[in-house]
Amino acid sequence: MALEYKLEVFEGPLDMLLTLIARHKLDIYDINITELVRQYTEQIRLMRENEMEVSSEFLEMAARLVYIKSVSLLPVYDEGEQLKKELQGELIEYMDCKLIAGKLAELTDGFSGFVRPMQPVPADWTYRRYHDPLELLNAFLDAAGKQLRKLPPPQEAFQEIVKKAVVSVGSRMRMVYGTLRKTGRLKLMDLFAASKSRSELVASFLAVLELARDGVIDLTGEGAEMGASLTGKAPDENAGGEEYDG
Amino acid sequence: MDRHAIRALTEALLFASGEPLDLAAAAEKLLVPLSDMRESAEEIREACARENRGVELVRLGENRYQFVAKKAFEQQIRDVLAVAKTGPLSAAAFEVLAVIAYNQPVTKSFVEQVRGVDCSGVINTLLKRKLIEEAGRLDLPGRPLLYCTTDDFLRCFRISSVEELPEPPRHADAPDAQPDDETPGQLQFD
Amino acid sequence: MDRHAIRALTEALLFASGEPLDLAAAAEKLLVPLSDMRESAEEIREACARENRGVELVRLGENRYQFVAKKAFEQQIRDVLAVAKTGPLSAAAFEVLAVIAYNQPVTKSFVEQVRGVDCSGVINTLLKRKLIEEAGRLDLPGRPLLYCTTDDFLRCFRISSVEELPEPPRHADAPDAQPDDETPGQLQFD
Repeated sequence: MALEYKLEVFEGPLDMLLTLIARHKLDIYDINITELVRQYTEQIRLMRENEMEVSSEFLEMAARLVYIKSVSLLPVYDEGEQLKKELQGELIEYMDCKLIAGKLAELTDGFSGFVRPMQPVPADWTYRRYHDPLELLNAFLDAAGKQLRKLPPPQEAFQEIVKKAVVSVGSRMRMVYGTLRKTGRLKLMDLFAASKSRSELVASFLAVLELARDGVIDLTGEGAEMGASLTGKAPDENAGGEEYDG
Repeated sequence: MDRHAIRALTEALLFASGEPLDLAAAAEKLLVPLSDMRESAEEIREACARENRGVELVRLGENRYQFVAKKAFEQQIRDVLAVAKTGPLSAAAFEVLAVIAYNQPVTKSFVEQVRGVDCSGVINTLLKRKLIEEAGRLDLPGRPLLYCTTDDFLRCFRISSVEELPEPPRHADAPDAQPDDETPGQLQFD
Repeated sequence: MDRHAIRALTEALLFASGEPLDLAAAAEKLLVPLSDMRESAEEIREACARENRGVELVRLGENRYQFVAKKAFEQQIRDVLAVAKTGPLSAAAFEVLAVIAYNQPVTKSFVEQVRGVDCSGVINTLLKRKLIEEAGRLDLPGRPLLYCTTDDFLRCFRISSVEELPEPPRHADAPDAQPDDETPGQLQFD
């Protein structure tokens, strides 16, 4: 399909989602996640085709959307609904942000007017207060803390701020495949034991189902003894992307 | 001191200060009734509003005032003083300003959480343009810097407090709106 | 432009200029008759002479004028503006001071790199308050200024040398810590 319209530049994945929701008349309060994933991945494809930079934030969002969609396909809807609600909250919050930003932009061009510098006053500005050297040390640690941490802060630092973990099924599939290649046949129980959160567990479970469907792994045994082993077929590189039409 | 003298004194102080002047601090230092000084400031403000005047007295908060050249003469002042025009703020800059103005003080990561993208560049631009400033650090691991809006921000919008900014949207009618303030879809306004 | 507008424009220009303004140059630039502008300036000068005004327009030569606060208020201005600047250091100023104290001599861009934000204003404050001073220039392109702490800094913390400052904890895993670090308490950056 030839698309004639010029590709928009989006402020970020949330901006893109809002645009897609508006364009395809999706209900922001009850998002059709399958449709949204389709539109989103299509948009990313278009951006890539036009050699636009697709930053990691867009890809993270893609993984998150696919994950929400996958979880929503489970018979128990709890987590899927929860994740959808979180996304919906973020979208509404960002929609408000854009709305207000638009209003502010109408009110000013960002120039605050010409003022004067303070009239020179002959005075002694020497600092005459006293401080404990420890205050200076604390200030130094505050200031230098940032520099000492050139690497991204550890995940735990954000747990209280961002109480969600996005686990992509695709990455789990790669992990499961990699593990089985090292260990040979492994009981599913052991395979799942490494999952640190519910999200990871669900993603791992979905990953196993996907790999089995694609014939990459064999599932053998019963109940707690059920295990997985590689069939020899290579996994699809694009697995975990748009393959999940259920 | 009589009324004329207090008014003249107030004008002299406001002019010399350049920066926003806190009348309460000045009144206390000079042992002049604050009410007299504030009245003088309001008189000066009215006088400046006349069409043959080129400056205005802007109120920034309860007792703070600052002289500013009238907006109408911006271009002529730029021409004569050879001051280049600053570029307009980007849509991203207004988004970041909105998040900070309505939730201040906030960390960069809060802003980024709302916008879903990295905001370091935009925040630095706003700091350089003096529309936001540091407001200490948050007591959390990493001690992230907090940001709030400035006097220049208020002057940009010709308001004396952030409470005069446009009302944020309400989502009372949203099907999933929660009763408490935790509703994620709401910009909190204090 | 009518008389009111020219008078307002003249006032705006004189206000924004700060330095003495040459009306002839301004008039030429803005294509306004010089005589109108000079007349406006004289009107403003007369208006300022009234006893309820705190500023005066001083004429310096043929066409040059400058606004100044009236001499009569000199003492009050000094009292008020001086008191505004004797407050304790801000958290940001403390951090900048700390980065300089523990790494001196350092450039402004070093401090900004550590803190991640623009620090020009804070460094100027610290210079004015005599807690830091210039210490030559770094032999690098642009020859950036170096800063170090002063004797007043030592007095402020009641120490006799910067070596008496408490040592920051060592971070063995700090990516920038140099193995041949000479001063144990010093964090080295590139």
